[in-house]
Amino acid sequence: MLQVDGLHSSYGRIEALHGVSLAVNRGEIVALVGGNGAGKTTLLRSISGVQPVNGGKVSLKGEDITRSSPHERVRRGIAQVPEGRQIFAPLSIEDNLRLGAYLRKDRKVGEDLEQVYGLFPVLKERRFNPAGGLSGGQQQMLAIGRALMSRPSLLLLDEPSMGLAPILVDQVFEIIVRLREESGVTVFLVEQNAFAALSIADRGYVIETGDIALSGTGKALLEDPRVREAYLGV
Amino acid sequence: MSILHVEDIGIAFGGVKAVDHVTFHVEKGEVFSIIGPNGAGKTTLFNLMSGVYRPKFGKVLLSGEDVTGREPQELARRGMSRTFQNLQVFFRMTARENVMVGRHLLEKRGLFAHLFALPATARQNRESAEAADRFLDRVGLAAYADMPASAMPYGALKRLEIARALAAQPSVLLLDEPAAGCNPVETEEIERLVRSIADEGVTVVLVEHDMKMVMRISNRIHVLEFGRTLAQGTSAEIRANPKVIEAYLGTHGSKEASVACR
Amino acid sequence: MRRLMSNRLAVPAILSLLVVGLFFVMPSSFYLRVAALVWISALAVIGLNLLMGYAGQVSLGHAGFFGVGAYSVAILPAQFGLHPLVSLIVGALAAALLAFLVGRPILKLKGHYLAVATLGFGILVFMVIGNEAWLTGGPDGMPVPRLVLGDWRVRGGEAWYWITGALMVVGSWIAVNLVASPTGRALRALHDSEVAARVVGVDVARYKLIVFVISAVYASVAGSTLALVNGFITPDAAGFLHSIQLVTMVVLGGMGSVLGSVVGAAVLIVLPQVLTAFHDYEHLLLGFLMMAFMILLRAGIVPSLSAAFAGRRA
Amino acid sequence: ADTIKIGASLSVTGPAAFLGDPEARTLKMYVDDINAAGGVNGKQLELVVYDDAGDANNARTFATRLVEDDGVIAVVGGSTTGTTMAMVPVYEEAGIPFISLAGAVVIIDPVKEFVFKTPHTDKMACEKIFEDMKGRGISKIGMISGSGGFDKSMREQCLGVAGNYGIEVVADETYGPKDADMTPQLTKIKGTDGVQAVVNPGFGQGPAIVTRNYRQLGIDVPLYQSHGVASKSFIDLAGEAAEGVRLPAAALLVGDKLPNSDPQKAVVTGYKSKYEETTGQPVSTFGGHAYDGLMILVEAMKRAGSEDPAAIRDEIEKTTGFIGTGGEVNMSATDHLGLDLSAFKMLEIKDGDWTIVQ
Amino acid sequence: MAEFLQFCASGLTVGAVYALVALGFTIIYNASDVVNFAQGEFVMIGGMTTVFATAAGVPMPLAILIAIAAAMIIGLLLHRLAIEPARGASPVTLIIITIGASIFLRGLAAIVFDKQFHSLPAFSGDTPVLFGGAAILPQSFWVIGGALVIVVLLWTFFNRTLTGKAILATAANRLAARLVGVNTSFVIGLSFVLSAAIGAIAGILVTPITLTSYDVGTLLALKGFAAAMLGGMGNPIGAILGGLLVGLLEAFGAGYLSSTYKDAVAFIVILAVLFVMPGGLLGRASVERV
Ligand SMILES: Nc1ncnc2c1ncn2[C@@H]1O[C@H](COP(=O)(O)OP(=O)(O)OP(=O)(O)O)[C@@H](O)[C@H]1O
Ligand SMILES: Nc1ncnc2c1ncn2[C@@H]1O[C@H](COP(=O)(O)OP(=O)(O)OP(=O)(O)O)[C@@H](O)[C@H]1O
Ligand SMILES: [Mg+2]
Ligand SMILES: [Mg+2]
Repeated sequence: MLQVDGLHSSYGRIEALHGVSLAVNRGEIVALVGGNGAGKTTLLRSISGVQPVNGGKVSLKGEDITRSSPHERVRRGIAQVPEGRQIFAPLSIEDNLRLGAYLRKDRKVGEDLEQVYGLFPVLKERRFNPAGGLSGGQQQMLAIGRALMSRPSLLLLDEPSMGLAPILVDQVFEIIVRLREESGVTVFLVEQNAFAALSIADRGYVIETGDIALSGTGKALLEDPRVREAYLGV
Repeated sequence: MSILHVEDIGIAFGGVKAVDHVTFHVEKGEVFSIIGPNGAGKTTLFNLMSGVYRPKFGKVLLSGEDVTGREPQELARRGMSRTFQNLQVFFRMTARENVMVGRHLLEKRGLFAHLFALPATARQNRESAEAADRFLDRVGLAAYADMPASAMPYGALKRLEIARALAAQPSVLLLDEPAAGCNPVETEEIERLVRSIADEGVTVVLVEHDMKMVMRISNRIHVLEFGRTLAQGTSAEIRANPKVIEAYLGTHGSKEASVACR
Repeated sequence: MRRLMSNRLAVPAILSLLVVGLFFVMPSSFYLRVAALVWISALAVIGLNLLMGYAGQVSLGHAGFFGVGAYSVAILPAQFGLHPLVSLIVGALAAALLAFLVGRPILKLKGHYLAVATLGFGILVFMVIGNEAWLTGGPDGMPVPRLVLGDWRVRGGEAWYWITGALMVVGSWIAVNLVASPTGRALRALHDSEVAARVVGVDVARYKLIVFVISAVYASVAGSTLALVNGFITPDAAGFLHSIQLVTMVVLGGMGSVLGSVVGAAVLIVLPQVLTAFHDYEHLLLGFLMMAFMILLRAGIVPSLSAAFAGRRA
Repeated sequence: ADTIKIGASLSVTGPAAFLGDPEARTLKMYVDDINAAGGVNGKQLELVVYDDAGDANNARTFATRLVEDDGVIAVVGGSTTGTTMAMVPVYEEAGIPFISLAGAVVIIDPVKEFVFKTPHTDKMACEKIFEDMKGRGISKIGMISGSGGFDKSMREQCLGVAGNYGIEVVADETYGPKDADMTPQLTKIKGTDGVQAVVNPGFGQGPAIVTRNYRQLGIDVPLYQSHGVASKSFIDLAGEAAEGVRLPAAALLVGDKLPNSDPQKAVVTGYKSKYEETTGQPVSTFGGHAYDGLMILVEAMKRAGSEDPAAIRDEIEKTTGFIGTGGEVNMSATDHLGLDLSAFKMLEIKDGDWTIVQ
Repeated sequence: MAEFLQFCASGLTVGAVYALVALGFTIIYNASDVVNFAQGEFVMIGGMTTVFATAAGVPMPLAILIAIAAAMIIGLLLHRLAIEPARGASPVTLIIITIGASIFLRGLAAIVFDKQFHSLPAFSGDTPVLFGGAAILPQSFWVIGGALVIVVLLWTFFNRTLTGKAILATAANRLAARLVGVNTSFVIGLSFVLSAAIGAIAGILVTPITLTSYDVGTLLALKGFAAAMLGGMGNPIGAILGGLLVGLLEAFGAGYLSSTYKDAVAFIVILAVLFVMPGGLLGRASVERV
């Protein structure tokens, strides 16, 4: 589904990714863990096309998309829940969600809207209010809902559980698993909640200062002593 | 006498009663946590306490003095300092400068001396920079001192805010989700940091969704739901409170919470 | 080199060298006059840059303060027999007072709303100057008495070159001092996040007012100087287009760069002189070059070039 | 030098482009002409024109540039009073003769050694208008003027001399230089008791709009415009509303209607046809002022037979019997303008064209 | 009473001119947070092109279409050649670029056209309509009507269509807009083209009243900007309201107070309104959570 080869990316003079390679297969849930500043967000942004890359290749479903524009990638099925939520603050909640389906041509947008409202009822209560008034966690729900609205085939999640109450963290991970089950969505998940993420993931990667340091099945990584010491804290 | 006293406070936005008749008090030197579902009103409560919002009703007492509706800078002068859930970093400044701004109230602020670079200003700058480096070191960001904040990763920025808040040498410190965006290991570092701050006698009011941290560190916990108080008590009491489990913790949170006390 | 550049005094030092060095390559007193105009504008722009570049508050009405300074040295000597230097100082105080009075309500506004409010303020000043002809000579302007220092009647390109150059260097020195001080940090902080600045104790309203007043004083002194140099002043000095020109100089040279202020002023003063060679195409080219500069050096000339320079060296 | 440099700083763009544009065109046109005919005193003229955009500070800089850098020996124009006054000290100090093309009387009153001007003063325009009013038995008038320099200066002059003609200004309104609608001001004037005529000092598009609004409101007392709109384009812009409007202007506009005996006839028809042919635009009196200035200068240079600015200045001052587009010019040590009221004709617009009021 | 009505008529006519310019600001602002200082030049291009096309013998309706098309092409070029290459620059930088563009376009117009004033015949004659003693030019109705039609269209566009929302989203959060698949460069380009069209229409409608020349843009842009801010930037209805209000203030200021200080009256009221409502009359106070 997604293939990343030797990806380099920098901010000005500082290189943040030094040749990252990884793959996500169709229908998989793959988790990416790493410390602050390791380059997780940079990687996801590169995959979505909103971060310039200086080398390497990104391909989706076998096609090279390294040079494609972000909207082209969305059309091909990529959706991202970005770090820091990035909602459209002055727009209403419903408009935020509808914009998630911006490139969709089908008529089922209404149905999906109801589905998202079903997952996060608080969004429905406030649907016509500006999204900027929502609490941090509520905005996170909105960001997740907005990404779902595009019916992606590849969902990129950058710390989706950040700022969510524990009960909702459970729920979000359930949603991820269910999405894969029901609609075969491929998921690439960046999480600080490494334990939960690796638990639901088929496979995982560990990124350290711009390089992939480890990879393996979710289970294997969970048991790996280095991972346990550095990321799980047990 | 409690150092921070919130009495029957409330505010609404449009139809939403974000905080609704909440009362609590925080004792000097304790770690007091506020938890609750998303949208329960925790951040709003912080905004009310720190003067960012003016309450519709109710009172805030700081060291016994009524400070309701005072401007944030006046509260800062009285020893209150805080961090933000939605990052409020000075992105065009370096990490060190960010923290130096935290020293604002401790700095000599004679405009004349500043305009004409009297020696006192240079001395002051040096002093502030040294202090800033100390605080950066304390939160583990010494390596970032000269980096513009705009280039720092998310997790580091959260800690930068803590350093800035600490630099003001507050007596009451409000932390809004300091561990958001941190992995368990990093969270533990933050936890140790908060612990040490509290040990120095600074009163900490904490909002956090990481139950392991909250349960371990808090002297007392106040639970909000829909802007109202749902429960209040020690970690053990809260953890066992079925209403809290249902509304907030869920299975995962309960597990985390109980892991924490082992 | 890097250490040198990071020194606070590097900028005033470079500017002093520039003023002294340029003098010796100036072919005629016309060039001296253009340079003097650059120094004068630069002074106003440095002040405006403190407000815009550092504290992040726009002003589309700064020519109003410029006009206050300019007309002070025209009116006060004529009406009250004050010495031009005293008039300059009174003018600066008047500008400061005016800034203090209007600043309080105006600076509560943000972004484009602040822009339109300052614009309105500038236009009010302009209208008063243009309409109260009994005092100001109206749209046709009024003469300004010569500056006499002791026995010395200040005249001629050379004298003004040195005076304006010195003023500009002093202005830059004060500006870099301010920026590197706790006050400067408070200003830069409130630019990025007012709420964060407030919770660490910065009295945001007060600091905005301080920098507004300071920048008004810069503009006023620059205005007085221009009036003295020209010996004649018209309301254009206080006009909307002049305000826009000052803002453009700030952005072109580089927001938050004292050196940039001088460069921005230099470009916008010298360019039209160069472009006269193209007659009818003058404005076309001026507009084109402004766009080209901003596209190629989008952070402003000085910051963009120094970033590029640093990049090549690394 | 093998050429003689003369300079000009004109408001070719900006709010006074109305003035500066035809002035610049005229100067270029005639300098080429003179050069083609062999130049002056055997040398070619070199014209240096700068566009000060109506800004006094720019004008001052260009004045310095003309003197210091270009080394001109004489200057024609200054389009506006503001730019002229800003330049005066430079030329006075450098001893360079300067013939301004701006209106206000302050330029030559008091007389300054090196400063001359060619356009009639606004005071003369007022006098001409009031003379005409007096003839029609008008004693109470309304005034509406723009807030620009030209307008304001003329308004002052008119207020100053009105009394001499037994005329009382009972309504006095102003409008901004780019206003789109003057009906509120005119409504007020209309509502003022006893107004027998209205004067509108101003140039640019304002007077055209005033004229249209005047008809729109159905005001039926006579409307006087100033010499500031003395160009065919005023009639085009104001359209039918311009019918019956009177204004004082130089003979230039009605050259073809002058009796053949009039000494000005040849000059003005010659200038008019040349200007209109070369530029494709209707002639205006402003370009005419530039023509007069240039010609006065050239004749003075010829008479002086040298390139010494001081000598040229002296000769300019001695100009007598010069027939220009503005009238007959007779300068003296106390009069650096040299025009009298007879230079103005009172015109009225009839059937979309100028006619001379006898 | 007739006086009052006359002032109203004048205020509404002039106000509608400002409103049309303010509407042009709205779209580009909504897409990019940029105040396009070249907006006045679109108005100029609309008027001048129509004048010169009709003078060249092109029938009026066709000349109008040509003028609108010309403005749209220039809007597109402005975006493609000046705004798009500066992608990622701060709004201030972009604003200075638009100032440069306005100087450039004015310089161009002075060469391509001329520096004279020009007029267009009124669409339905010059005979004033008498209304309660006030004389109103028929063209005024065209201007006011044009403003109303455009505001309805714009309001519908921003509130009822997804493309309209995409424009708003682009200004609210460029990154997020790209992440949901909005082609932000296209959207901003579109906003420039639409703004240019509205500006040109404004120029064509108002030229019979206000006359036009190569440099009418500056003052119109200034007043239009003030009007847009008074109404609340970004809101088309606010733009109309702000425009009409500024026009009425000027008319009543000139009629009842002092014609010398009528612009001052307008600005003093704008300042007063902003002090009470810092987001303009209809501007939503921005919610930014901390
Ligand atoms: N805008 C920027 N300019 C310069 N450097 C940046 C910028 N953003 C990130 N970086 C650098 O890139 C590296 C990777 O950052 P990135 O945000 O991808 O990390 P991350 O793994 O997502 O961290 P976190 O867990 O804190 O979100 C860091 O070293 C950071 O300093
Ligand atoms: N400025 C505002 N405008 C509109 N609604 C607001 C505003 N501030 C807070 N609210 C509402 O008040 C409620 C409480 O919000 P608050 O941010 O305090 O929640 P929280 O407890 O901090 O949640 P989270 O855990 O998600 O951060 C929410 O429903 C929010 O939408
Ligand atoms: Mg990240
Ligand atoms: Mg919160």
